[in-house]
Amino acid sequence: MSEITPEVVAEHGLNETEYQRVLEIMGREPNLLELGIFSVMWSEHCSYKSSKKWLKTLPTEAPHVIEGPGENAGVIDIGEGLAAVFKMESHNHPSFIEPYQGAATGVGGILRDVFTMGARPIANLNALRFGSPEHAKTRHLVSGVVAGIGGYGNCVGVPTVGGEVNFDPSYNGNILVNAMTVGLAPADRIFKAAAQGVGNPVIYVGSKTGRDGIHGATMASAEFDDDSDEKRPTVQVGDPFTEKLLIEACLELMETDAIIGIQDMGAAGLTSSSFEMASKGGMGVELNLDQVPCREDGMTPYEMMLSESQERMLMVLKPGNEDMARGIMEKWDLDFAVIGSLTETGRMVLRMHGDVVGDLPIDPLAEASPEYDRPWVPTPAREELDAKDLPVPGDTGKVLYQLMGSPNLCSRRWIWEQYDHMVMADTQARPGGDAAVVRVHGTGRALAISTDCTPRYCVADPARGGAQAVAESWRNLTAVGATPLAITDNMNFGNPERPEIMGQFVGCIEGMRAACDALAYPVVSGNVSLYNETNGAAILPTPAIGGVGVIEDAAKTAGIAFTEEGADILLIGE
Amino acid sequence: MKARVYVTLKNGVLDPQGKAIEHALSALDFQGVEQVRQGKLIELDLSESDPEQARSHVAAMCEKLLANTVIENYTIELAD
Amino acid sequence: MKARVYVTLKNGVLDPQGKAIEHALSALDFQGVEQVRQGKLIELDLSESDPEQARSHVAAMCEKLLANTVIENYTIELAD
Amino acid sequence: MKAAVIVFPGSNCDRDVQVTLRDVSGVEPVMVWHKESSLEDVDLIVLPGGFSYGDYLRSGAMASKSLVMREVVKRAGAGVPVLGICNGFQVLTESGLLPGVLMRNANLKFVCKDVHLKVESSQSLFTSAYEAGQVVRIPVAHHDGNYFAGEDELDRLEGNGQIAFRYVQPDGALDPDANPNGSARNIAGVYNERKTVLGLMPHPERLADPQLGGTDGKGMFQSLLESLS
Ligand SMILES: Nc1ncnc2c1ncn2[C@@H]1O[C@H](COP(=O)(O)OP(=O)(O)O)[C@@H](O)[C@H]1O
Repeated sequence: MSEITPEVVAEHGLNETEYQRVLEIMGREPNLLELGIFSVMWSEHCSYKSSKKWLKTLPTEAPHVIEGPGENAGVIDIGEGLAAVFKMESHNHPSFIEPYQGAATGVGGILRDVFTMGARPIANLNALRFGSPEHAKTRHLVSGVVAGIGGYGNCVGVPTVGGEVNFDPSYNGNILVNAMTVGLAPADRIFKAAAQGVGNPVIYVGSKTGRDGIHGATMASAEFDDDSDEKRPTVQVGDPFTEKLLIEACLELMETDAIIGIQDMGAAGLTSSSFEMASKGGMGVELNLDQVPCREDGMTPYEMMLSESQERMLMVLKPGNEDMARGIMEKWDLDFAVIGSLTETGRMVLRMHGDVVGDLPIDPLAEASPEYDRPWVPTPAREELDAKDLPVPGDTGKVLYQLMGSPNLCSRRWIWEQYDHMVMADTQARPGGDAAVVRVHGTGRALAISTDCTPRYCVADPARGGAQAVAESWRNLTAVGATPLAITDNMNFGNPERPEIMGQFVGCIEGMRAACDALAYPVVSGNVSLYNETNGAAILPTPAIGGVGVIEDAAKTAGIAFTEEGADILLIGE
Repeated sequence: MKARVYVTLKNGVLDPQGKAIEHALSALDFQGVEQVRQGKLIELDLSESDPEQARSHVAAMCEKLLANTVIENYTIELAD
Repeated sequence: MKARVYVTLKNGVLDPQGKAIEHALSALDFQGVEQVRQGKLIELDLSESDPEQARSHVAAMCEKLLANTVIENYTIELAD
Repeated sequence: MKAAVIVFPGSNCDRDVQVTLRDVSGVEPVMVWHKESSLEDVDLIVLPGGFSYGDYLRSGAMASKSLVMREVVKRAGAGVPVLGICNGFQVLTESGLLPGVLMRNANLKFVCKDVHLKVESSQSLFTSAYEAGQVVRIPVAHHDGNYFAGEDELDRLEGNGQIAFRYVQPDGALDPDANPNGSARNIAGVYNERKTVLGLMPHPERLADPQLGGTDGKGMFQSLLESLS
């Protein structure tokens, strides 16, 4: 193992204070593998260190909430013994690097978050932001992202029923790709991550592990050879076909009584999944890395623990069920391996070739993850414009024409026609309306789903913009006849170490909280994406809201189309 | 002048197609196939007749369109 | 032993991918491209070490799966 | 009418067609896993839509080699009706039960939308509930639906009445704008010579329920029910 120099620490994204805490927790210098594990566990992405303080202020409870934030996805009761399981997640940076695969694997990741909990995914949505249409890269990014979302969702056979797209120059170097999945599960059979039972087997299923998306690692160590660049693509490639098999296999296994805990391997793969499972169950875990199914020869423990290969799951089974579970996985042509077992030590012990290659305490690492109260300044109020002071356009017909042709208002048909929005034969309201309506198979009910945010409002006045996004979501659901039940959010912002950006974040949260409280419309899951900046210029603050509502009688919904000649047209509201 | 461009996935990049073909071959009882990788072959008819010119021309096309250099490599072969 | 299989469309068979590339190249201002055809390159690692055996083995795979001989031709190249 | 729905790894419209078959016929179809080597006695075999084997290599290619397909080919030879929808159509051409191939859509994009189809003839097991020349609205959702066959083959298919459906305008006009994928002669579906095997790209099972916005697709299942019960 190579030496842990200050450079190596810095390349792992840990600052001095954080590294001091690592030393305290370990009681010794960590080796490279252990440092890598700290690095991913304490990354912004996994630890929410800048945002946690504020996320906690969002309302998360209501009588119909079965599971709020903290699990893989939020769960709400939708009646007739069923639950809707949903979440939104960003894949912004990868999609900028490689739009097709970045967007595709974003869809794959959010699908796994949902079926991990025992829910069959029934709808996908997305919230996309691109730079100015004139910008040299925009066309390439748009077509790649749309093709990637379609390529993955169409193949797994989950309809993409809605979404939103905005264009603004602030996204020129930082596009946003937020993907949302909604699934259905029996309300009393929700699967969670917590690992339980000393000695119980830890199981790996799905695709093999390759050297995909290993962070910071390329530079971090002299032990990687010269062609490491070539060997270590930072882009993960999605395999929707395997994901489809994984969905079916996991749901089949979930019908048995064999699973104690299950967790998908998302960002930070094996590391975060095993830590989370052990930490939630208050257990220790021992992994035998020789057993991890690998796609390439000679993979190091560091690579195995930090790989972001897609389409993989980790589970803890009740003992004695291994053969049955293996049978199901093999029927679906998936890898299955017992890679370890639970212990009572509260530590994670990693072995390879008989040696202990890593040994870390679980709770201190998970619980002592940094949490920051970052300085922030309120966004200065802008002057209010009075509509009366603006010039009245001469030819309103021409203005209307211009508006309808503008990038942010024109038809999105060219996008959603590339998505299979009808597979599963339950899409009652296709894209193009206020919210998608998807029937709850086997009942008379339907779910209404929409994604919303207007970033230019958020930049002008974060609190009102945040509130408006929630209110718009609510309106879109009620407009099709649904009772809005809960939301998921995806908070996309710039660098939180800048007080103005942190101020936007705090403002948007404040507005969302106010609106959620006023509407009894709680937040049950979400995701945060920070550092969306290029050369010090941040994106518009973009708190994307994904809303879910229920329609008790699916026969009674409304659409946006005028259906009858001579019908009255009414305007309601202020 | 004709050019053939071979576009292949970089080492270590997952190749779902290759993997599926591998499976299918073994299901069809073809034994002894250890790994399968799928790439593209693009054949171009060019009006250019100078090999050097043609090669640099085609390389530019690869960089710009034919290959996704984030995950793919390409090689160029010229004929006649 | 490694084998490379080139699968190309027969003459006269529509090639939407090749056509689209042709269009895209001209939209990108690459001139002098007269025709583009897209095919597949499939690389196989075989445990077989006898070239003759390997070739007939791979030919069988092509006939059975790798190529659709109604519309495609294939050629096989062996290495090491 | 007892139907078997073949399920390949990656099939994803298997349940959709199961629901429609059950609703129309009142009989629960049998779902058959691709690794099965035998099939019970059924009146109809359906190859559903989806992405069998991820559509890797060529869509439908790997599925066409699966164990169960040997039995399907045998049954088709014995005259058992076979319906292939979308990916099922691709499997049928790859297995040689239907002529032609389905290439990548001409604009290379996946397309999901309602299209209008002209029912070429009502003289088949699959279309007896429609009128000849009737225009129906049915969705497509595919990436590889661009039907190709040599000119001679196309002439022969036309001569034999083997063209089942063509993409047309809502008023029945046959023009290139009605064609969502570049198919030769706007072909959306073809029969084998005996008209016992049908493959089509559009998804009749997706518009067979008024709540989903239309019922034009139901006619195909009603035709089969009338012919096969
Ligand atoms: N990226 C996308 N994917 C799928 N559907 C989309 C996408 N963008 C927009 N749509 C659909 O187009 C319609 C109009 O979108 P939008 O203009 O954002 O709606 P709103 O009226 O809520 O502002 C909606 O039905 C939406 O679901």
